[in-house]
Amino acid sequence: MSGRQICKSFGSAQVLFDVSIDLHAGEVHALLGENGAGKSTLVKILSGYHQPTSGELILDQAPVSFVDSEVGEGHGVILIHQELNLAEQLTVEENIFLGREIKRGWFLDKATMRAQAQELLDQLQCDVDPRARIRDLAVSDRQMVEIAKALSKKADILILDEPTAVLTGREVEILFDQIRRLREQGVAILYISHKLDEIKAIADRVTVLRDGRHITTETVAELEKDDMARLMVGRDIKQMFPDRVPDHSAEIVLSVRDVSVDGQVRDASFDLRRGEVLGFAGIVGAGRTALMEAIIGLRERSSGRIERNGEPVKINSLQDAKKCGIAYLTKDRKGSGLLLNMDMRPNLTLLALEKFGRVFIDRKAEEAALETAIEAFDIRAADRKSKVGDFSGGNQQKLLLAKVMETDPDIVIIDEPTRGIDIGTKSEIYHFIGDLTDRGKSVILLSSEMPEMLGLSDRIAVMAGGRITGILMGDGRNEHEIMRHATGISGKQGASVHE
Amino acid sequence: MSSVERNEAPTKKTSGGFSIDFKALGPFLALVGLFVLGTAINDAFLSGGNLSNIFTRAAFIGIIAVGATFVITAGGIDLSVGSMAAFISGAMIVVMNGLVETLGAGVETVLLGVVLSVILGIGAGAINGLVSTKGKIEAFIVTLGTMGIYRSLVTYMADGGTLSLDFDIRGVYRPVYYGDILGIPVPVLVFFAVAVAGYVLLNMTPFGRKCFAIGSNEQVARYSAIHVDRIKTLTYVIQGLCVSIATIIYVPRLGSASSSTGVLWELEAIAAVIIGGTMLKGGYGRIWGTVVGAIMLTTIGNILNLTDAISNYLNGAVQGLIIIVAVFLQRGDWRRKKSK
Amino acid sequence: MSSVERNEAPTKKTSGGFSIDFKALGPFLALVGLFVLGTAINDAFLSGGNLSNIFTRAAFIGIIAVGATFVITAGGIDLSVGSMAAFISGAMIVVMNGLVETLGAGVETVLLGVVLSVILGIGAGAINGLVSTKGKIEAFIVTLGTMGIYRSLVTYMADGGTLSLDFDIRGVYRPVYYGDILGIPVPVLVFFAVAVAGYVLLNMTPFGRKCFAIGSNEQVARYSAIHVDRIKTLTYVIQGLCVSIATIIYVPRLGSASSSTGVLWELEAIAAVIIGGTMLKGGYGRIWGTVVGAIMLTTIGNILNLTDAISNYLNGAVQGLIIIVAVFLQRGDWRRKKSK
Amino acid sequence: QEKIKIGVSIPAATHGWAGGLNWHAEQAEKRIEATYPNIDVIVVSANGATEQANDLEDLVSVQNIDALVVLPFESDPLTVPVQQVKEAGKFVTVVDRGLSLPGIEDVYVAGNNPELGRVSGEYIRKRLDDEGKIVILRGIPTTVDTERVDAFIESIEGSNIEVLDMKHANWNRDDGYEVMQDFLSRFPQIDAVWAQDDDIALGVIEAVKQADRTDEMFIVGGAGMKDIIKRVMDGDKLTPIDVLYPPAMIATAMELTALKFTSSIPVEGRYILGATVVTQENAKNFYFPDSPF
Ligand SMILES: Nc1ncnc2c1ncn2[C@@H]1O[C@H](COP(=O)(O)OP(=O)(O)OP(=O)(O)O)[C@@H](O)[C@H]1O
Ligand SMILES: Nc1ncnc2c1ncn2[C@@H]1O[C@H](COP(=O)(O)OP(=O)(O)OP(=O)(O)O)[C@@H](O)[C@H]1O
Ligand SMILES: [Mg+2]
Ligand SMILES: [Mg+2]
Repeated sequence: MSGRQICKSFGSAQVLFDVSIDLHAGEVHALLGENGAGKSTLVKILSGYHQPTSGELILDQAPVSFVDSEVGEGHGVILIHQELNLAEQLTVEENIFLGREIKRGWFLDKATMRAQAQELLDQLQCDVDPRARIRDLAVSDRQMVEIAKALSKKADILILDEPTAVLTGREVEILFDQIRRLREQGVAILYISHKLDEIKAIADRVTVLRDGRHITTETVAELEKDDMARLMVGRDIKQMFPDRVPDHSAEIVLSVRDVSVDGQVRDASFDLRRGEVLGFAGIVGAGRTALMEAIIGLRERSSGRIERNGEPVKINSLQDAKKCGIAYLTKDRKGSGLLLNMDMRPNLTLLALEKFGRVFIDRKAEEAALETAIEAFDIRAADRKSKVGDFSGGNQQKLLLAKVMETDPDIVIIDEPTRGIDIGTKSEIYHFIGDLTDRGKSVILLSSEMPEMLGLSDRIAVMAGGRITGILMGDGRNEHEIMRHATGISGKQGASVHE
Repeated sequence: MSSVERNEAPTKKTSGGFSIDFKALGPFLALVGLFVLGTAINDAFLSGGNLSNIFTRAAFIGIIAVGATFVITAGGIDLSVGSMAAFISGAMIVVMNGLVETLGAGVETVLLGVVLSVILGIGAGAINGLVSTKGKIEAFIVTLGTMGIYRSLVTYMADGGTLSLDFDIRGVYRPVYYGDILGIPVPVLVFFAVAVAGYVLLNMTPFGRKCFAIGSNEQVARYSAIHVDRIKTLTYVIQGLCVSIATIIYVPRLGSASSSTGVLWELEAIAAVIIGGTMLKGGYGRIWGTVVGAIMLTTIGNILNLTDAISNYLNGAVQGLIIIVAVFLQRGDWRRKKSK
Repeated sequence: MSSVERNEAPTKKTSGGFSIDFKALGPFLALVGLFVLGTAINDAFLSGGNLSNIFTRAAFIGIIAVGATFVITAGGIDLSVGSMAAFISGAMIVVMNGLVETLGAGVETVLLGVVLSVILGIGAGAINGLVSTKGKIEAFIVTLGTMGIYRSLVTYMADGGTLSLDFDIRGVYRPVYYGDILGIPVPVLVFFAVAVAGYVLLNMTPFGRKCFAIGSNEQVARYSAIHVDRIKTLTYVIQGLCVSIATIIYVPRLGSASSSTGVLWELEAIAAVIIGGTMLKGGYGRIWGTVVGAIMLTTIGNILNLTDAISNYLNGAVQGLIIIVAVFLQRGDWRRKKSK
Repeated sequence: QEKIKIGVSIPAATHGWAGGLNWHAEQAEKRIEATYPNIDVIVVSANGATEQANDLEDLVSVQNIDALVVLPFESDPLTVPVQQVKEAGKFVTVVDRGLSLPGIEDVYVAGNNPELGRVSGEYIRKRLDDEGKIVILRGIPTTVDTERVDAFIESIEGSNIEVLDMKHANWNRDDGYEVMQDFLSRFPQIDAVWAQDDDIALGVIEAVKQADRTDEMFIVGGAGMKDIIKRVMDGDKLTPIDVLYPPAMIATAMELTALKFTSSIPVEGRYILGATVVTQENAKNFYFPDSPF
């Protein structure tokens, strides 16, 4: 399949300029580009979700036109969306077969569907119950369901838009196995990711987009990661991580004692020091998010105490947490982070609304804040008035970060900060976190990305099965130790460890 | 409204086979509560005659509410059902009266009336569905409009008065309401059949699955190659069909139609649906809940007739209170709180 | 309903300063269309007296609808407003009549009546809000229940009949409805003031912003440190306050309240809100649209009274048709289609 | 010995006249139960024909009544349900709106809707000297309304009285007020208003006052609401007369029915209440300040 001279405009904003791309059977083709470069838009056009403003699609040497995604799928072009595309009220199996239910006579063949769903999930080594509702699942599980759904369709061309943004290492490996299997079967695969390692590992060729323009298409073997980054960003990336000199004697600004959440977290205790980045590692479902949400009052604690600067504090709601100078950045930017049907301004100021006037909202101040945030976080939107839901994934993430920082917190809990962020911006965010701690703020970092965890954290707490199994510092902070603790091989079971 | 959404959330704790799904049982428990109340107030409540009355009455609203479950599950709303019922009744009566002269007051006449009713119901539903989907107008506005239109039409047909079914036809048609099979009144059987059909359609066919998907997230449904407009329109058609069925058993009961027929039935039907646990925002529907909801509403009315302890003027207040309390109890949140 | 969601989507074409926001202008254009129709039908339509009648009448529903805009924007619904209005009117009349004996028929009596009205409005709103948020019961059910309760209470107070305001007080109170300032009737001024206050509150304060946030995604609102339950309850309180204000200008009009006061006002108020472009699902509200929606509804009724071209029985049909067409035209989708 | 149960089924108090009906029913209940200890009266009210049919079923099956007094919401739909009560062996008294089939009821206490229309029409015709312009405000589009209006039109036939227009005001004050406002903006000359109902009439009065056209016209209502009777009694020019359609007829019917079980007087047949014209002279006979209606 090829796309030829594809242009796309939304309203007056043109986001793709004469982009051409060729996909070959049995090849993994990577698509690379900064946030907002137009990757998602391009693949949506290739699969029929959007219509190109000009340009044509060619499939097996013949021009085709996909009036909608149904036609695209009919031609074997399957897209896994960057933004999860599942009906939340429906169950896993219902979503997998949505729109193509297996029937026996007039009725749904539920047994077969369940069996097949189970089979697909097993294939992905994903242990969610096919009967579970999507809204009860963790984001990574949702992504696996999305992948299962795509695999259940017969694809000649499979397009994956940042499938690994929400996955952990093990799941990525499973996904890669599946991709390799499909490649061997002669499926053409178009793969989008901001993780250059992955592209090195899986892709045969790579196309780079920048500002909606095709920059180059090359064989992956001939490119180093740095080259890719440079092609993407158009300049050299400075040092990825900030230099950090951990001070393990700074005063304790937050201490958490014996916090439990029914069924999710047990007796978690840790301390956070001024100017520190405390990482939280663990496999999916280890309870990191649950613990953090319990600390800031979003989840009910069944027990536990919290002290701020040595004083016990009552935090029973997010409002309390905010008063204590604690802010939280959710990893579910669509479900709990942003109002997708609104534009940037109300989203940016929602958490810190009182800053913009108690009686009336000062729009000028809001605009100014937006200006600053766009600058500081390099948010790129074609149109400032467009709805946040239309933003590219990375730009949504940046906006969410900006939103949380509007409260000017002393302690920031960041859950997966760079999910879906391009490498250039990622480094900016890392330096931003570095600046924060230099200014005496403290950061709790929850991340599934090992380099990020190791590159940023002064200490790393590892959780497994709802407990903190160890807190690693100094040379102890390495991938091996983390994995040992995360899988429960190492570290004290039951007792929480703190220095 | 949204509070429910959260209540749906907790996944059933898979603690063996002993856990009871209170959520699904809720409406039944509330209904049992009402029955206990009824019996306490008056022994006659549990008499076969009274129970049969309750279920027979619940049939009207119940059948309409089964249709409403589809509409609401798919994220729509239909305010026109009451007027639609009046209009269809009126049209049936006019046509059957007209046919008496040529066909005589026989079964054929009644059958033709029934066929007409079905055609009108499907047509009226299709109009609601098509205008709202193709015209891209909110269902609330469209059905508010057609509510006025259908009601006016029946008033016009009746010339401001009452349309009255020929008394000879009434004799033939009568068993459809007053008859019974093996002691079970025909309307109850029809209600049961409609509920079963509705259950099967909503829970066991691709169509029902698509209704859930559309109500849950229209965009996702569209991306899943679901013809959103077509399915939505079909839910209104089903609603129309249900109204038509309800009308078919309604006409022989009172044998007339006027501008006051079916007033506020839409509210009752929607209430039955919501009481039954379907979400007003769409995405989750439960036919059995709806059935129980309809029976609950009818039972409350019946209980109020069992006693004259309460001033007639306060009927509405007692009814309102019971509805709120019953829904509160069946939602089962109090149980969770207590157990802490 | 959801079709609107998509209609909101297109961002204003930023093709220079000349682009007109048809979306926001829509209701106004539809209203202008109605006025042209009215003038064509009867010259008397544009007479000062008639226009003043229209706006004065629109004031009741309009003021209530301003409150409903808040409730609906925050994702709720209030079906109880009509009964609430009847109940508050009744209570005001009873209390003012009672006060005549001690205080005489003076301004104080009226003022106390007004104070009572405000207290009752806020209280009734708070009940709706608290029961639905704390009890985690759908607003639809709660307000359906309180609708019955308030209506029963007024029927009970009036002993099934009509409560009539003391004639001496009427004299004192009369100007609140019949008076005018610089030729503009007092109710119109009050309506205008309420609309401006509502606009400011909804669009320019943190509270309004929070209503939008809750209506568009309750979860996001919760994660943005918003007291969701408190804000939602407050929207019902505002609704109650608006009902109370509407009641305060309603009572001096006919000086009476009965069980038939305010029947179906809830439907009219919600219709005004939706016609005005607010989304029934929540997340987007527009006070000016609501104001125009209320005026449109009143104007349709007025136009129908100005002509005898249409059979009275078909009034409802014409009304329904006009509403659908007006909303269709103002949504402006036809314009987009044409331009393709 | 078991008490004798009389069930009374009436429309709910959704407009003024029905409110009066409910009040009188309740008063009669108290009176009868106080006078005859062995009689139990049960009053139920319904919001529509279907609901009333339900009520009738409940009165028979749960309350096990001996006699029924019913004021049908509408004649036609309730014919069969009342017939069933009769077939269950109960004594049946029908009030106001006659059933569509003859011979079901034992007693019929009839208000007379056509008579109300006719009397009103004749008065207006006489008062205007067969010449003038009038407007009509109708009730809720039902048989009651249609009968009244048809009889009214018939009674002014042959005169030069022009009916400018008629609109439905749904037996509601607010609607009466608004419809009249619009009539006033439309028609520069109106000599008389037939409101056919006192609730509507009250709305009309306010609208006419507001337009400052009180000297131009007069208003004829109907039913006998105390506010209007008071005005008639006080000689208000705007409301020179009222035509009675007393909701108290329910009490009459209930008492007649009670009599059936407490005396040996034969109680059956038709009792037709006339549509009495209330004038300033006789108004005090019909003025009950304590009634809510
Ligand atoms: N429906 C839409 N309406 C308006 N603008 C849109 C729409 N969809 C995308 N855009 C704009 O098009 C541009 C490209 O977006 P796209 O989602 O293709 O970026 P991307 O390369 O996938 O970025 P990311 O890596 O962040 O996912 C962005 O500026 C975005 O705001
Ligand atoms: N809303 C919810 N209802 C029920 N169970 C939940 C809910 N949210 C999370 N869980 C469960 O609680 C456990 C802890 O989840 P949590 O999201 O805290 O894990 P985590 O370690 O933060 O995972 P991740 O690596 O994805 O961030 C998991 O088993 C998860 O499935
Ligand atoms: Mg993207
Ligand atoms: Mg988590």
